[in-house]
Amino acid sequence: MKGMTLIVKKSTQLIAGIIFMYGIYVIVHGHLTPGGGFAGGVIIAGSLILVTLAYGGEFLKLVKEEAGTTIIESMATIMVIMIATAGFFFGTKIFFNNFLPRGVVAQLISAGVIPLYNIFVGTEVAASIFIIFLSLVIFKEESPQ
Amino acid sequence: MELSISIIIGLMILGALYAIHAKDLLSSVIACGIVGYSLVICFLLLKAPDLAIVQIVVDTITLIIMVAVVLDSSREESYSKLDTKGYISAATGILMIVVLLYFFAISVQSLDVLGTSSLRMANYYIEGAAQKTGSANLVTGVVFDFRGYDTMGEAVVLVTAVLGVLTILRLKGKK
Amino acid sequence: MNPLIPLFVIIPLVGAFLIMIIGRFIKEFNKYFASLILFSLALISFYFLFTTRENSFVYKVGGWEPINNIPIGIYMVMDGFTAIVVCIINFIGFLSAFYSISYIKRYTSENYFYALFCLMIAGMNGVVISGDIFNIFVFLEISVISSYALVAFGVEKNELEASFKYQVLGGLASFLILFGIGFLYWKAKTLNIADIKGAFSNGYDKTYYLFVQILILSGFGLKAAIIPFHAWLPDAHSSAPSPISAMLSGVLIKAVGIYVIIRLFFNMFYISEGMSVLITTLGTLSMVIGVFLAIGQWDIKRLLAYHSISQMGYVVMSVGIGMILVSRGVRNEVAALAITGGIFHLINHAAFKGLLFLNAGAIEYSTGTRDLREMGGLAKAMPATSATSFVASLSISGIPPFNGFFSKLIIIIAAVMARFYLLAALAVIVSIITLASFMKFQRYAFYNEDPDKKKNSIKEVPFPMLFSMIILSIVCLLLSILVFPGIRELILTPAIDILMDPSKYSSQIIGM
Amino acid sequence: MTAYIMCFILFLVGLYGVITRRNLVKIAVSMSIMEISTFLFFALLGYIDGGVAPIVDPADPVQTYVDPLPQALVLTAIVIGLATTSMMMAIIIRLYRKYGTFDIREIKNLKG
Repeated sequence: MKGMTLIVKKSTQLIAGIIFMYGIYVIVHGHLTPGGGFAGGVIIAGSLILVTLAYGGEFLKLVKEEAGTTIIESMATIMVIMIATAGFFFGTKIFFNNFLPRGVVAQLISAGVIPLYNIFVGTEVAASIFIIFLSLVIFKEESPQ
Repeated sequence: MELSISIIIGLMILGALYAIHAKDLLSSVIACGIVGYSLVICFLLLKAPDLAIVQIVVDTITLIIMVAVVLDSSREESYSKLDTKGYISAATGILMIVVLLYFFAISVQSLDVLGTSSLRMANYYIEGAAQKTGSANLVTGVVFDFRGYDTMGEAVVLVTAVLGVLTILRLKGKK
Repeated sequence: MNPLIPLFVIIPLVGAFLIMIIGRFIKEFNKYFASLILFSLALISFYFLFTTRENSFVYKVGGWEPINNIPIGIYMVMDGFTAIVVCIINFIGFLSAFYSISYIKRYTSENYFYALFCLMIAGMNGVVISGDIFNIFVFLEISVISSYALVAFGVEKNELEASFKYQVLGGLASFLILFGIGFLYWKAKTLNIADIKGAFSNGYDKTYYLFVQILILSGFGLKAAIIPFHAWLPDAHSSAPSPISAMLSGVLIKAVGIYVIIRLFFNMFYISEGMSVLITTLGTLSMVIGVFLAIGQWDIKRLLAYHSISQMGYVVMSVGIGMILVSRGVRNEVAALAITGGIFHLINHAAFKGLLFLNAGAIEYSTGTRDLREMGGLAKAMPATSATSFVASLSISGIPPFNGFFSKLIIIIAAVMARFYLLAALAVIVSIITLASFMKFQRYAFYNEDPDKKKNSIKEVPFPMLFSMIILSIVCLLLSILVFPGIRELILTPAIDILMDPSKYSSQIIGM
Repeated sequence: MTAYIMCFILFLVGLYGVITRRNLVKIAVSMSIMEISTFLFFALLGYIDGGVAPIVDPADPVQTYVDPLPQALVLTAIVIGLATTSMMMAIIIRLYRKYGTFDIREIKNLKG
C-alpha cells in the first residue's frame, strides 16, 4: 500500500500524536468528563488508521501488525471478563460487582472498578477497529483485480 | 427545542432520500455520512455529549470503510428499468411503510411529548448514582456499573465482528 | 442467587478468547478444548434441568437490589422453561462441536471456526437466561453476528450471497427489535421483563400496545423464520457447513426466535385475542407452506431447511392455540396441553433436525454431493449413517415408537379439544406429506441401487462424526419417554406453569 | 410529537431503501440510515425539558438531569451498528472482487 504525498505525511506527523494522546485522555477521564472506553478507543483507532493511510506500509508489515493486534485485542477482552468475574471473589461475591473503594466523586481515582473497565474496553475497541481496517486493506492488496 | 430538532431531522430525511437515489455510489456514501454527522448535532441539542463524541468518530470510521470499498469500483450504479419483480417489491415496501406510519401516528398520541418523559428505573440511577458508582459521569456509571453486563456483551459483539471480518476476508475457504 | 448461572456465559466467552490466543501456537488445541467446554456446559445445564423444578433462580448481576420494588440492575432468570432450552443449546452444541472435529478438516483456519462457535453458544445462552429485554438484544447480536460469519465460512459464491441476504434480513430484524424496545421504554420506563408487565398493569392504549407487539413479533419472527420472514433460511442453512446448519436449524431459530417470542408474549405482554389468532395463523401458514416448498427440493440441505420451517410452524401453531385459550380464559387444561405439545415438539425437533443435518454432512463428507439424484445405494457403503438417518426420518414424520409421533399427537389432540378442527386436519395432512418427502429422501439417498454408479470408493465417516450421530439417534428414542406422566411432571410441567400464570414469573422476580 | 414522527419517517426511508434497492452499497447505506434513526429515537426518548447533560458537578449538585439510561443503550447500540456495518462491508467488497458488480440480480445469475 503506497503512502500519500509529503504534505499529508508532514501533517500526520503533527496531529497523529495529538489525536492519540487525546484518545488516552478521553479513556482515562471516562468517569469524569463525557466520553469513556468506547469513545477513547475509537479515537485511538482513528489516529492509527490515519498513520497507516498516510504512510502506507509494505504488505508483510501490515500482516504482522494485524496478527499482533489480534493478540492484544483478545488479551484486553479477557481482562474485561476477568475484572467482571473478579467480582465473584471480592466485594459481595456477585458477577459484575464494583469491589474497589469508590473514593471522592469528582477526583481522578474515584469510581472503583470503572476506570479499569474504561482502559481495557478502550484498548479492546481500538484494537478491534484497527484490525477491521487492516484486514480490509490487506484483502484489497492481495486479492486479484 | 422541538422546532430545531424537527428542522434538523427534516434535513436528515432529505439527505437520506438523496443517499438512496444518488446515481454515483461515492456521493451516496458521502450523503450517508452527512446524515450521520447531523445526528451528532441532534445529540448535542438533546444534551447527550457522550453520544456525540462516540457518534462523530464512529461515523468517520464507517465513512472510511465505505469509501475504501466504493473507491476502487466503477462508481456508477448500473441503472436498469424496474422489472416486474422490482415493482412488486416497491409496492410491498410502500404498503408496509404506509401501514407502519399510520399505526405509529395513532399510538404516539397517547404517549408523553418530547421533553416531558417521567422516570421510573432511571430515578435511582440519578438519585444516588454519584455515591453508588462513584463516577461523576452518570452515563458511564450506568454503562459500566449498573448495566456492566451489557457492556461486556457489547465488547464481545465487537470481537465477534472482528472474527467475522477475518473469516470472510480470508482468501481460500476450503482445502 | 446461586452462582452457577453466570457460568453459562463466562465459560464459552473465556473459552473463545483462549482458543483465539492459544490455538495460534498449538494446532490441535482448539478442537478438543471447544468440545470440552461445551461438554462441561451440557453437564451444568443437566444439573439445572433437574434442580429448577418449581422455583426459579434469579441472579441480580452486579448485586443491585431493587429499590422500593423496582429492579435496577440486569437480572438473570433460570426457571423451568429456561432450563429446557439451555439443555437443548448446550447438548446439541457439544455434539456438533464433537462432530466437526473431523468435518472441519475440509475447511481452512479452524481457529476462527471454533472461536465463533463458542461465541455463538455464549450468545444463545446469554439470550435464554437474561431477564432484561435490552440484554436479550445484545446477546442476540453476538449469536447472530457469529452465525453470519459461520454461514459464510467456506468463502464461495453461494455462501457469500446467502450470508449477505441473511445479514440484511437479520439487521432489519435487529432494528425492528430496537425500535420495539424503544417503544416499550417510552411508556414502561423500565427494561426488566417482569417490571414491564407491572408497569402496564394499570391500563394502556390499545393501538400503542398492538403496534409494540407487532414490532417485537416481526423482529423475533424474522429470527425464527416464521412464514412471511422465512426468505433467508433455505439459503443460509444449505450453504453453511453441516454442523453449523445443524446448530442453526436445530437450536438458533429456537433459542433466539421461538423461545423469546413465547417468553415475551406470555411473561411480558397481556395476551390479546387478536394477537394470538395472528400468531396461530402465522404458525399454520408456515407449517403448510414449508412442507409444500420442501417437496420439490433435490438438494438434501434445502429440503431439510424447508422442513425446519414447517416443523417450527407446528410449534408456533400449538403455542398460538394455547395463547388463544389463555386470552379467552376458558379451558385452561387444554391450553396447558397445547403449550406442552408445543414445547415438547421444540425439544424433539432440535434432536431429529440436528441429526438429519449431521447425516447430510456425513453424506456430503464421503460422497461429495448433496443432490439426491446423484446418490444411490449408500445403505451398504455407510451402514451407520443410513441407520441413524432412518431413525431421524421416522421420528420427524411421526412414526409411533419415535419422539416425533408423541409431540405431534399431543398437538393434534389439543387442537381437537380446543375445537380447532381445521388446524388438527392440517397438522395430520402436513405430517403425512412430511412422511412422503422423507421416504423419497431415504429411497434416493440410501436404497435404490444404480449399477453404473461407483460405490466402492465411498467409505464410512470417521469416529467423531459417527459418535455424535449415534448419540443423537439414541436421544431421539429416549425423548419419547417424556410423554409418560412420571417424567413429564419432572421436566415439562414446570415450564408450563411458569408460562400459564404469569403472576408466578413476576412474583418470583420482583416479589410483586 | 413532530420530532418523533419525523424520526420514524427517517426509519421508513431506510426501510424503503433496503427493500427496493438492487445495489449492494445502496442497501448498506440504507441499513446505516435505519440505524441512525433508531439512535435518534432513543436520544429523543431520554430528553427532559430544562435538563442538563448527566455529569454530576459536586459544586452545585441539585439539578434536573437528562435521563442517562437511553444514552447508555445508544452507546451500546452504536458499537453494535459499527460491528454489523463492517461485517456487511467485508462481504460487499468480497462479492465485488469476485464478480465485478454491485448489483444483486447480476450476482444471482452469474454461475460459479
